[in-house]
Amino acid sequence: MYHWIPFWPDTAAVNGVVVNNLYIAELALSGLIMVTVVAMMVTFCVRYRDGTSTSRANLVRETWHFEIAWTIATLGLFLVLFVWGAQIYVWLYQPPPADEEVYIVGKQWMWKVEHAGGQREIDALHVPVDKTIRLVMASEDVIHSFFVPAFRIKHDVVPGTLETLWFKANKTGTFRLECTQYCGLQHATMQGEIVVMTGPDYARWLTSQGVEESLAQQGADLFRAHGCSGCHGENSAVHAPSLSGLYGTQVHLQDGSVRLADEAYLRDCILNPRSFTVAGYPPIMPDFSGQLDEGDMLKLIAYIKSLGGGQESRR
Amino acid sequence: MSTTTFGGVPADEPTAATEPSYLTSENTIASWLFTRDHKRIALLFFASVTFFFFVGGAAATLMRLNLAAPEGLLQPAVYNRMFTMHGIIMVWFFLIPSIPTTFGNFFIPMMIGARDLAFPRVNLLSWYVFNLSGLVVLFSLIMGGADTGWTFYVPLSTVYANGYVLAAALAVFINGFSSIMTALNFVVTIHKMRAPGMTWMRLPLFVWGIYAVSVVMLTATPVLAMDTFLLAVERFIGIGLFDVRHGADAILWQHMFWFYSHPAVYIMILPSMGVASEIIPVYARRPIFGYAGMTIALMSIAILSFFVWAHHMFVAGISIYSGVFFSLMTFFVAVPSAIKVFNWTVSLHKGRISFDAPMLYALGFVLLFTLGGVTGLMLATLAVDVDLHGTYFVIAHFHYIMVGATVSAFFGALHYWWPKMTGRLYPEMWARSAAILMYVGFNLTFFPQFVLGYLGMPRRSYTYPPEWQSWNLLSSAGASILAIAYLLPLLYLGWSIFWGRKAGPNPWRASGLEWATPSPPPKHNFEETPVVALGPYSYDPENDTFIDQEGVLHAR
Amino acid sequence: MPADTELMPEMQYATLAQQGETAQFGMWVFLTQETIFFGALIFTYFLYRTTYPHEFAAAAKDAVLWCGTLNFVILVTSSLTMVLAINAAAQDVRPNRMVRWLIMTVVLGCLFLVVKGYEYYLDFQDKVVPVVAFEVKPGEGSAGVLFWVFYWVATGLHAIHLTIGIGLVLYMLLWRIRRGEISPAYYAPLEVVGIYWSFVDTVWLFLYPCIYLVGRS
Amino acid sequence: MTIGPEIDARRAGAFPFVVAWIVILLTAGISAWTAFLGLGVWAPVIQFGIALFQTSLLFVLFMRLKGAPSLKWVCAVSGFFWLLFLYGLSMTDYANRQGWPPTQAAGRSQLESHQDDR
Repeated sequence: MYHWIPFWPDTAAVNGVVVNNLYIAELALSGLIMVTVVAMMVTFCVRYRDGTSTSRANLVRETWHFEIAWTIATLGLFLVLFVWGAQIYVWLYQPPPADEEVYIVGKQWMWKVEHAGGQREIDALHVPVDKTIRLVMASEDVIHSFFVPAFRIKHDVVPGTLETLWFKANKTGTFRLECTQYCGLQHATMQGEIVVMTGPDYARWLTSQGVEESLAQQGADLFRAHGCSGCHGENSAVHAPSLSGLYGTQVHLQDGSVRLADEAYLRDCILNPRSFTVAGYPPIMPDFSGQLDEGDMLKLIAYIKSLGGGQESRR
Repeated sequence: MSTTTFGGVPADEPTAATEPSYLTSENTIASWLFTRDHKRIALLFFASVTFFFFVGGAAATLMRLNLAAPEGLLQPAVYNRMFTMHGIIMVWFFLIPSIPTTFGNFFIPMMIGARDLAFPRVNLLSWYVFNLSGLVVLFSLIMGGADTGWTFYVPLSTVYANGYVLAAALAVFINGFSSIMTALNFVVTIHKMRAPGMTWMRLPLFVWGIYAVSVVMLTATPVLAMDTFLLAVERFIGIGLFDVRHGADAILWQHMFWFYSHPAVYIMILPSMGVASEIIPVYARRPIFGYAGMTIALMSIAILSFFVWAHHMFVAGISIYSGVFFSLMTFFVAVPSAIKVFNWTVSLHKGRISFDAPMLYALGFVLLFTLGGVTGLMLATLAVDVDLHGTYFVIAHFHYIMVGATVSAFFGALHYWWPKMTGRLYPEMWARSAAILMYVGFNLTFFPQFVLGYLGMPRRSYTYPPEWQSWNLLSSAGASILAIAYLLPLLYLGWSIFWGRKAGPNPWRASGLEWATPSPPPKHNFEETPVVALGPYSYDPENDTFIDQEGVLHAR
Repeated sequence: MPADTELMPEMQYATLAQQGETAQFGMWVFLTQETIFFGALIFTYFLYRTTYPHEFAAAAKDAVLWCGTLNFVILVTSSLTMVLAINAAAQDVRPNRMVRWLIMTVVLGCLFLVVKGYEYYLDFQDKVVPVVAFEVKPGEGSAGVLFWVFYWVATGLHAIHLTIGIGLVLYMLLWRIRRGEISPAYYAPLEVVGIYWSFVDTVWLFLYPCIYLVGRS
Repeated sequence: MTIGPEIDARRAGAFPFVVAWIVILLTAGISAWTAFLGLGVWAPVIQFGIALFQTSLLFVLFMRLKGAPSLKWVCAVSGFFWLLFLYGLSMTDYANRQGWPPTQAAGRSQLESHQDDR
């Protein structure tokens, strides 16, 4: 795969291709700046070293022309870089409609992966090539950072909230998965691999995992076991908002605010319902913080999402 | 004052007889420990920061040894504590205090024509507080150290880390008092104690650099103080204002931390910029190019440095719009830095350049700062930062700025002012060799880390996949060269104190007020307050003459 | 006055006037830093209060309003006595009036601490001390404790600052004034202490609405 | 030797200070009163407005900014000015961050051992 001394990392996702162009442009620009500075410095140092008879008359002193020109030139150049980088950044961090969603939980010192079909992995992630994969990530303890160098994507996973990230692999193979936020003793080993497979291979892999229930089905079990169905179920007598079709819609809350029902919202509601009482409903839902770990939470969210929803959630 | 005494004059000058030098005026230990003389306090600080430089350096040496092979040498826990203590000690106990507390302390009063800083007792207290915080951090280190990284990110530092995090955080908190006292002293001194005729636009750029850095210290440090205080409270009682279990925000710590720590990067670099601006005109025998532009650049860096902190947090889960804003501001702050590089380079044009050791360090400073700067541009670019954040690329980038540039400037300043501080010349050939060795060793150590970073090697890892060993080995090899280059000056400068040639008042034929005194200077600097007639850097390369700040023309 | 004629500036200053001006300027620079120090703390408060208004309201109504208000009055009054002491120093050759006002200032400062101590005692009884004695009151949810962490940190830091202030005034009374170093000719040290004292008062002006005026309606 | 004529001119007797003292106490009363009116978000706005007003009285009169050189004014204002950076720029994040406000971490069971406050 590599020359014995690696110089350039793999690029295996559409995200990476886009970032590469910018990166190469910046490398070239940096090189140019360095060469200019070094060339000027060396020329002056040689030409005007002590002892040469080169004329020193007519020293340039009043300098505003030079300085203003130089300032405007660098500023213009920097603004180009800024716009270029910002455009890609916004694109990188706003997931497009996904073909597939995968749930990731970071904990000291492993990445736990749950596929929508219920397949689980640790420190490994199998994905199909040429499909948009959306990751929903949570942390059980400290801040981790999900990083796939070959895809040029990275995002911190902060406890207390859900983060999303997306990629679209364009090359099959095995790539490194890392944690880049120092997370304690074994941070260095909180690494894994991303296996990008062809569609048929991936389908085979999914079925070979011996899973009985999909993630949403496991969520449905939890939904009953924790008594959620007693109020939010189809034929419940309690006046509670219906969850079918909820995901991705705009929800009007009691305090007058409107929130998009994305994963983070669902999570907030389950853990801290009183702060998110839906307009027109009594604030009677108990608070489930402390009863669910991050894995359960993701299953419940997967179940609620499986009940259908409005337009795709966008972050 | 004689106008024709240059390098290598005999020891007994007329002025030396009238008042003994600050080194010999009193000889008891108490006269050092309770001194209010800014020059002595500068030397006390010099001893302290040098000690911490080598403690932090020892930790770095262990780290590079460990990383020479993927199997490593240290236990993971030991490695983690080493990089944490390396970061804490180098940032707060060397880089931030280094140039201000030593050369700033020594030369600010002399450069502005004052007999001392405004508050000599506060100055001394600052040294004691610094050492107190140093003791606390050494306690933390000796007891096993903290293992959170110097950034203390919560909730790792508040809940999960074992180690002596509380002691380390308290050390940083206490250290802040020392920073603030020193900075306050400089701001007040520069405003109130300037000699007659020393207008703002006649101040040497080193004074401007120290002024800018003092403003930043005064306005940034309190936020860090509050941040570490809250961290200590949370660590101590188990609940606090960064506690995600109670709906608090883990990223708030990062906001407040970087509100200080990004300006802190400029705290480290602004004095070095001042040093480079001092050294280059002296050895190029030419006025600095664009003095006014340089002062504007210094001050605008100081102010803009407060608008960019969240560029450390582009991937941390902040609002993407916020990310875009901070990226834009980061490009803005790069502009004055670019101006400075340009001006330093052009300051060589039509000079009469000699390559004494301070000049070598200064030129090295400019080159390393430029490379650190352009890689900083890459990190400021949002999409590229998403990839490079948290990798060795970042490590390499900030070491180019903080070690490459700042430490070069520190050594440059040390050599440049050594004759003034000790009255002795250092051995030139040794010094030049050390400077070149440092430049080579530094690049060998840190350039490979750019490549490693882009390959995806995460920072703060005690191990890595075998295919990256060649680069890591190169880096470790460079580090050993660097270590020698840092130790060498200790030897030959130490030697020169006793056996070096006498320097005379102005061996470099420099124009600043500090060179108008004998070397070493008498206790009260100036027998009578100098009257300033001119700006600094009035060198004429054509005739090889210069006019000092009191307006006296010195012929070749 | 013989004491005045003996008064010389320290060696780094040209005149006493320069020394006095510099000392005051130094204190102002220090206060800039202090403003940011407390401002950063209040930022955390600002963030969490805007995020959790209901929880903060529920938690904060247990703060002892009368103690806070009484302390407000005490502290503002002490600032007044401080200023009057400085006026006396500027006008009177004899220090009697200045000393009286300064003693009043110290007494008021101590009174503040006593009231604060009593309030802390009430807080213990009310179980609003995080970790040590804490009870979640209805409506404050799990975020309410953030208010109380802020309360203890803020009032604690303020009390430390006030204690330092009392120490400074005592230093003036017991050392500088007794040695005759404060007089109409040179009273800058007392002004410096006065500036600091009023600043500590200023902090309370902001802590008062932060702590005591939340969740009252 | 005096510190300077401009400082002596500011010793205009106790009257202005006593007036300022009364004004501060009265406005504090108003501030406390607003807390009971149920003004919602306006209550803190008014209260902190009053606090700023009281601060300016203390700064200008008690701390003798009045007639002082501009350097001291710069110091007095710059602390607040710098805080604007902290508040303003941080709020660019909090105002539109997805996932703010956060919820209590679900993984509380793992944290229970660290949590001794209730």
